[in-house]
Amino acid sequence: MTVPRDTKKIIAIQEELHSHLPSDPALRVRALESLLVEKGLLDSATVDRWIEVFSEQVGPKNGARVVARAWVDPAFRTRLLGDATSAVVEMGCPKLEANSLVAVENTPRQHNVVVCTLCSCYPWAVLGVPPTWYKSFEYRSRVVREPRVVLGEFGLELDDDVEIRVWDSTAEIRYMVLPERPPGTEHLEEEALAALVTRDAMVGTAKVAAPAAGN
Amino acid sequence: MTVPRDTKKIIAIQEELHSHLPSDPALRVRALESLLVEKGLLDSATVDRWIEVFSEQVGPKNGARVVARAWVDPAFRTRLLGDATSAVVEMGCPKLEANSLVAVENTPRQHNVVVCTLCSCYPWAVLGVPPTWYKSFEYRSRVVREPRVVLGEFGLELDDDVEIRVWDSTAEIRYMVLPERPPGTEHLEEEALAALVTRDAMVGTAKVAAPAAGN
Amino acid sequence: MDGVHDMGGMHGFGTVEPTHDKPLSRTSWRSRIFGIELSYTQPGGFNLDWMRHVLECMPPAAYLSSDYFDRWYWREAAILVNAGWASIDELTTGQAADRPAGAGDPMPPEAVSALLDQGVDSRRPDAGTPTFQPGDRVRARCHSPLGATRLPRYVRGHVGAIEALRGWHVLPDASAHGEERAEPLYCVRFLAGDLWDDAASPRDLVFADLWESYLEPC
Amino acid sequence: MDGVHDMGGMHGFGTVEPTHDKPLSRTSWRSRIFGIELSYTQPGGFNLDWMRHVLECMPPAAYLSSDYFDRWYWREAAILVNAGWASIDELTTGQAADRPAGAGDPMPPEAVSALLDQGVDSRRPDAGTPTFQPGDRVRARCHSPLGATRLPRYVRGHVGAIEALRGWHVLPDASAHGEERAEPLYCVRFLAGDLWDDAASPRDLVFADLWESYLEPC
Repeated sequence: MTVPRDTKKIIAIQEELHSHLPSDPALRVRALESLLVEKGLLDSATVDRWIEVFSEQVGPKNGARVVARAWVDPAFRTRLLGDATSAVVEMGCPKLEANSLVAVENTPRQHNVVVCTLCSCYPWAVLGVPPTWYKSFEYRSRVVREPRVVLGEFGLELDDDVEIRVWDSTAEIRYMVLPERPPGTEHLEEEALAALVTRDAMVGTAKVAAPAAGN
Repeated sequence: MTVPRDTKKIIAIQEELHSHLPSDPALRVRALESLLVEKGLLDSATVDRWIEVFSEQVGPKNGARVVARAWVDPAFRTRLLGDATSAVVEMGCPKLEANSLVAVENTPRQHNVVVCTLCSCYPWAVLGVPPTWYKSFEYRSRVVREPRVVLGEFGLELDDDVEIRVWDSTAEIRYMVLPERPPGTEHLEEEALAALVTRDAMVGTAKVAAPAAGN
Repeated sequence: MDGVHDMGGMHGFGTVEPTHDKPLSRTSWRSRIFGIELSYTQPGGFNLDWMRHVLECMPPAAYLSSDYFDRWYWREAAILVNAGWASIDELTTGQAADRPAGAGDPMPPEAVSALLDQGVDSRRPDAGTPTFQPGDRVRARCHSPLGATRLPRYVRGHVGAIEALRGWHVLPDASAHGEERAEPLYCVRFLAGDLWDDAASPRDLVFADLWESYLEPC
Repeated sequence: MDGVHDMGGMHGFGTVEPTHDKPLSRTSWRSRIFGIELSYTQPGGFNLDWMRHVLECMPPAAYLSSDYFDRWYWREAAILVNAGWASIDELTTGQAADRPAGAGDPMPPEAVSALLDQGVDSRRPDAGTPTFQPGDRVRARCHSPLGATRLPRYVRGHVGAIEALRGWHVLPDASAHGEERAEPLYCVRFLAGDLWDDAASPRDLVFADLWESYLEPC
């Protein structure tokens, strides 16, 4: 079927919807689901399945395993920085929208941070569903313009001579940050290293902290 | 006294006000008026006086008299187009914000229209308080980009070879349009002509219509 | 400031609805805030540039969803709180905890006539030779401070021609933040086709009044 | 499209609040709309470029005041209404007046695994020689159609350098409106000091992935 895809018409439809439908999103979403099921366009069991998959299977633990592997295996690190898409599949991550994943590496002189100013593109395959702050207007508007101030709001203070590299996900290229391995972790195994790696460190709003003394 | 005038601080204050104060504007405005009176910063009789002035004394009738005079008096028309500020004071209009008024003249080949994209600047001295549509986001956003479509929404269709001149009131210069005198009005006196001139014609979203047959 | 108030050329807004507005009335809240704004004693004095900027600093969602005169309310409230002349509690209750020192007497009704006759005036005496002459080609700078400016985003980076010199006027970028500085002000003519790559009538014109520091030769 | 969704560099938004989000749950409306979007049969097929554009076309005030997942709801509702697959009445009641013809069977739960493995892919085979090479200086065009585009406003008119060629990818400006066309996609590096006249650290870098038709040599 040919679907009309006209901007002026969609703007008018959106205005009409907003003036007619109830304000409570829970009500509207419930009605939408019933409607789609009745129309034969949706199987609610598939909705359940997606929720299950993103609760249990797809999340920042995937990315953390990738990072830890890159820290302990120089050959893997090279593959990850050269072709992250293949490298993460090798680690058992799903593909999803990450058919063009790029890993960008932090160094003592370069710090990377990822954003999507136009919507909220995010490397679901390795990090799962984005946190609310990543989708916030505050983050989307400000991190390309005053990255140091925004990182400071996350508690991350960078030296003035560290170059900040902001990656705006304007196309279907997805970015993940390969953070620096923290000092004092030379003795740790891959699994223990993975446990240190946070979601925020892979978006670039945090560094990976060294394990607390005594660990 | 020295008042702090810092943008970041004002943004924070605005956010705080919005999250604490009640949503009903009528309630808030009433509280503000009492508060200002109690603080010795406001005399409610002055508020009444301004409302009276703008209800009875300052409005598009002023501009209409100016337009009619320009139609019947070529010397006045020349003065108006050369120095509108003095010309309208000569006609008994107040000054208000119109210390730099500019009149722009419509011709069969040029049509002028006035907007303020950044807020809602408007020639109060000759036209009074702006209509809601002039202050609307729809008008402010669109008339600089698609003036023909917007004028069409007012029912004004211009020939393709008429040049549209949009005046964006970005400074303290105020604009009024001197519309074309409609055909069939050669016999009319100045006062009857003024009665034909509408506010919209002086903003540029309408032409002055000829009087209906039989008038 | 790159805010939602800078609306020229923005997409997503619908049809303009010509309105039939009610006249001002002594009792409506819209008329009251209108009259209050013209009457109340402002901290630091009446400063239109600051007033406009404070309004631009509203939370963007609130700016877009509130009534025009309600935006005036939020402006006045923020101006008072910023100066320490009112607190949120006072604004909520309408009851004053104290009076600002040195504010003087409020404006009396008799002062309205004088204001009608005099008005506000941003003109200042000439203080040098303007850089540009009518006919000169100029480019609007990519100037977007976190602060007041009257250089609309839709002309930034674009080329136009000086239509007229408007004389020397107070620069809003400075004045809003408490410093008075005058500059030559120019009316600049832009071709629609130079501003918009999708202009339906590229030979139409858009005029904006821009201060000298907003412009560079080209 | 010059819409409020194009947020890069906008002022007026406050501090980023790092959040602790609740995990997805079978019963929350946010999780339901998340799963619905990945599962339902869309008129004309799943088209991310169209989906993003429909979301951009929300009324600006609603865009700025609604929850992220609620914006997904408004997108799906508009997609269905636009295609004639649902009416406002049906969306209100949740009861179907009829079934769209030829929509086929809905996606079964078993199909989820395959989608996880395959994903969506905007890459296309090379179809010529790219105009630009890494290191080339380019200027982002002042391209802002009333329609989909992925050229953010904050880079328009500014000069950067080609960092890398990303291969050929489907052009959103065409794809969103139903026409598939591929172009070379480049990663373009911009100096913060070239983008923002008030950049605190002008040597920082911003990278954006931009299609060939968004760029001109300079």
